[in-house]
Amino acid sequence: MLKAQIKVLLKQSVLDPQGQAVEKALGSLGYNNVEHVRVGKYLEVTLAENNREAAHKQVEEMCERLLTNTVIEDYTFTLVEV
Amino acid sequence: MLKAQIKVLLKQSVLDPQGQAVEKALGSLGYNNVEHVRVGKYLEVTLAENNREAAHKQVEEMCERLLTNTVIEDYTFTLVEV
Amino acid sequence: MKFGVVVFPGSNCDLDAYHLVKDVIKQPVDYVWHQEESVTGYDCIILPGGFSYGDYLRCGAIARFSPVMKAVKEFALRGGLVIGICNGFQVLVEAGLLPGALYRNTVLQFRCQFTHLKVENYETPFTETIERGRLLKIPIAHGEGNYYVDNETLRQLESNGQIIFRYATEQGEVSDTANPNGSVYNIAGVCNANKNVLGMMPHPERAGEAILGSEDGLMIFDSILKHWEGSRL
Amino acid sequence: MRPEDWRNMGLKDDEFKMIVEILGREPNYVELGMYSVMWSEHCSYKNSKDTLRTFPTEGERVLQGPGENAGIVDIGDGLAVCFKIESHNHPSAIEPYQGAATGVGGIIRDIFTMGARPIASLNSLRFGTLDDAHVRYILDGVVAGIAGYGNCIGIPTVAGEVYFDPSYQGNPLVNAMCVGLLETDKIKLGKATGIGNPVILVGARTGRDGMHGVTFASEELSEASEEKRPAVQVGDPFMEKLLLEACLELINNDDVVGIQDLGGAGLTCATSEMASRGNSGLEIVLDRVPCREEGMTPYEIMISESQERMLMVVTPEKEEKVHATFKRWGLTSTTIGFVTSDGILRVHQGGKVVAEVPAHSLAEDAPVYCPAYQEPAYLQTTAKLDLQTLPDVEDANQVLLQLLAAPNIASKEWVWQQYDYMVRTSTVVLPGADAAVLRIRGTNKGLAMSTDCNARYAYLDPYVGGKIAVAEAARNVVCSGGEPLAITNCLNFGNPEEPEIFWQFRQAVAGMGEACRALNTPVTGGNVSFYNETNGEAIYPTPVVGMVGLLDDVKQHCTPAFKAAGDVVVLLGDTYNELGGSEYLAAIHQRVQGQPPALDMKKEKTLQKVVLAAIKQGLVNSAHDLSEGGLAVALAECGFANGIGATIALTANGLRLDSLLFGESQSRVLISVSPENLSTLLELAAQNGVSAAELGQTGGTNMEVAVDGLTQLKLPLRQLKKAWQEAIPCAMK
Ligand SMILES: Nc1ncnc2c1ncn2[C@@H]1O[C@H](COP(=O)(O)OP(=O)(O)O)[C@@H](O)[C@H]1O
Ligand SMILES: [Mg+2]
Repeated sequence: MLKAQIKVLLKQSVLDPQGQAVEKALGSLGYNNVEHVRVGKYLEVTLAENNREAAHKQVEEMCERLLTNTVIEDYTFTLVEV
Repeated sequence: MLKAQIKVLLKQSVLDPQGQAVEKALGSLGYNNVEHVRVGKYLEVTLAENNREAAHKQVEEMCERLLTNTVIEDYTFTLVEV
Repeated sequence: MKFGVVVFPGSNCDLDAYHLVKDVIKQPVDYVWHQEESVTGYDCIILPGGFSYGDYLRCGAIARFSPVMKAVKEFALRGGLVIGICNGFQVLVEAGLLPGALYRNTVLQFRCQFTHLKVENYETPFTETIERGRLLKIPIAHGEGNYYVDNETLRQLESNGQIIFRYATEQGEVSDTANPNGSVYNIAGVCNANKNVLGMMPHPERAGEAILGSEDGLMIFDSILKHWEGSRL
Repeated sequence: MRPEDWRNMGLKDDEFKMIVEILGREPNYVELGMYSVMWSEHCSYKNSKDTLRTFPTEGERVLQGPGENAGIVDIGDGLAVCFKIESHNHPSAIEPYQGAATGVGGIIRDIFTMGARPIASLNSLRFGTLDDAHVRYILDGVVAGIAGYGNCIGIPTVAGEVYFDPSYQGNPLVNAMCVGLLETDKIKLGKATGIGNPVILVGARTGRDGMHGVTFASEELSEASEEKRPAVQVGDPFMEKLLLEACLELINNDDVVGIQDLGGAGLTCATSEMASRGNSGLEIVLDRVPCREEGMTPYEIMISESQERMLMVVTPEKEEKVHATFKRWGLTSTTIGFVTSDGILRVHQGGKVVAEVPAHSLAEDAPVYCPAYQEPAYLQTTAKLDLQTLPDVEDANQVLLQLLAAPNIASKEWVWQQYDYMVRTSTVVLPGADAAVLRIRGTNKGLAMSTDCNARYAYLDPYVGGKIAVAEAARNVVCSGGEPLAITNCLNFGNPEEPEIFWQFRQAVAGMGEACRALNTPVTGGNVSFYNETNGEAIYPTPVVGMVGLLDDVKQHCTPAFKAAGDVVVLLGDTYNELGGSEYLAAIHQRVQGQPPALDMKKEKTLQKVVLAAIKQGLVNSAHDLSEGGLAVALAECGFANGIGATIALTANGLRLDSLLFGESQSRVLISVSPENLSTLLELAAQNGVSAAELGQTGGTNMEVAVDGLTQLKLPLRQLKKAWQEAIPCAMK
């Protein structure tokens, strides 16, 4: 089986209010070296599939169709064996 | 500078309704090989800090204090240079 | 009895709590700005509902670090009465003043509706005058009111009488169908071991006038008043 | 400049020529961009302006009519109500959550810009049919987005409507309305006056999102729309809550000269409109605009539609105080320029003038078009409905169950239970009634509000459809005990450059105008959304009406729910053999045909007068307007809330059974009264020439209807309610 670890973030040009809020909060907690924060989604999808290539294609498709909205979000993923 | 890539998931013992919903949705889209889905948060925190050890300690602290709620969430992170 | 209603950036039920105290139960009340460092002079602190700091990251997670929360914590430790409603409950949980955690409703949607609450402990400052067996009709409005504690903590809460309200049907049955958000054990409100800090997801301040559909929320405030009067004797 | 340059920005060749004439030279790229957004249909109303002029916009209560950010109506005692509706259709089609959320954010800004405290939100939604997974995805996202924004900012979402029809499959409609309250002496306008006064920009940083959103809204959706993706933005309701509180604080302290939100066309629109209204000019320095991304060009900064930003003009003495107030609210504000006397909007960056154009020409001088119009060919076909060929109802029980489960009639609780409709503890009549009612704190008064439009009627006859939309909204307000005051409207249509579409538009506006005149409810503002088409197919013409009414005593509000057993059920108004355009015809016979029900405004007016008088005199225990699904559906709905059934006896008087039970004849209201009040009510009706038929009695747990002595309908209320309540949740599972 393969597990896709999918990271989803808002596109660079899109406002990330959550990231901003966390950035500000970390600053006011005294972490003055925090340059930038972004907040997104993390998904783990486990597939009964051993072929990495097939899995890769499928995860890509699932991301495009359901897991993300590519209008505002970008995603990356890695596959790990489980 | 170092960027912490932080993955946050609900603890195994805590029900993950979002993961369940996505699992079901993928199933009904015809992805029958999806075994399990979990949905969590992904954060990127960029630090003006080059010492990996110091950064590691700081990120851990930030996670415990603010970024996660350890009553229900687990987290892992990696540091990458930027 | 003097009330303080804390205002975080993003609080939006501050007005409602203020209105209830001032115009319905007719007690002195002030807004307390989140940057205040002291809450001395108040007899009861209300942490109102809303979306403090947008509820970004997690509900209540950022608000707990505001200066006023340090003061509220000290106030609570000295035995002061604190009631956190909805977002206020979330802040109290994040601040460690109450056990457990609140997260996404299992229905994955925001829910605004009337609920019926069964009172589990009448021996608290918040419930002592409530007629035994009386269900309270009080509305909820939240997306993250799913209360979680692990089994061990749940047992402790139970044996300490810290579980105050549970969601029930109109007939008083505590069941899955009555559970609007997936909370463990249908929990709608809990208090600390000392019983002076209450957190609840339902909004008693929205159930204080007949024209709004229920006056049952007043029972909680009546208890608070009576308790305070009693404690002064 | 090459023709592609202006054409790519949506400007026509003639329009480019006009710009050259105005400037006496060719515009540079920044200036061209500014004209293109300001002269888009969305900002300039160039196709609709002429038609909209026919709306009645004046009345003794109107304090602010169309032209400002929102309309304002006097409600006495020094108070006024401010309201407006706006569309966010195209963004919602592409990113339903954020599209709908930012739509809500935008209309809320329009309200507090006027100095009003927003007290309620409403929404009017149209989707394709629920058997389509993509439609369900859009519905789910839109509702969550409206909830996400409104709940967070703490403004109750109290009413609205949702319809489903294949014509909206690729082009959903998301119209958001906001209602605010203010003191009449605190009205603020979007005017830049006072030479030398500083101009302050506050709120979110400016980013590259939402570039050319207004041109996007002024085009048909197509595959290529996907490419224009950054036109969708992410909203930040938390930021808006802070802006709202800070701005209202400043306005209440009289610290503001003029104020305007940044919406469509961003900084360009706000600066040029404020200067134009103030007969002044503005000088602004883009280097001072806080940006989210590095290296943003003047073009990008001037047309960015980043949300949650406001522009205000203050006096120099107040400048520091204003910045301090924003700081206390955790907001960033910057003085970006000042007011001038020369009427020119002059934009600087890096020490250079990057744009220099007459403000008025951007805001007001867009060309006005009078598109060609022509009666649509489809009306020839749809008009032909021969009732002779339509089999009458055989099993009324079955039909009623089916109708109650039809998504257009079924309970919309799935939608509104996601909205916080109680925050601010002033909602007296909750969603699920004919109109929502809110109390006005500190007074005995209340406000009733509703949005309405039956687009199927408008499709079959835009004139009558427009008229009915106004009449129904007013009827809903009246049934709740409110006296209709005024309307706002959102006119959703296809491509106005198509003569048949423009004909629909003109007819609908004319019909609405007639109804508004008759009911004395002027139009105080609104919004036009054209180009609602996918791949050449237009939506039904959908002229949505948002109406606000006043209750002198909020305790006198009324709801549709039967209150007690033993009350007498009375139907006010007349029923005809009218099935054209009905939900019955569509849901049971799969036909969208015929003429919509006729509407006689004189009859409508007297009916409303009688209902309102009866409610005010405390004669009635419930009132419900008859709409989709007719009498049978209305009876069931009246029973649901308190689980009280009714036993009804009707006489057919030569009417078909389907018309009698499910027809949608206009100007009808179902009432329940205590037996002791019956005669007074009947007298009141008779005096005014309104027909009143005693239909039967409330009570029991069944809904039972006999026609000419024969039982036609008999079902447990519980069973009916289940069908009605579960239809949408089941479809959405
Ligand atoms: N999108 C919505 N948001 C809030 N409330 C809604 C929405 N859609 C419908 N409702 C509420 O559901 C009830 C029934 O709506 P509708 O069938 O359109 O009523 P009517 O036919 O009387 O106009 C109304 O109270 C309305 O406000
Ligand atoms: Mg309607």
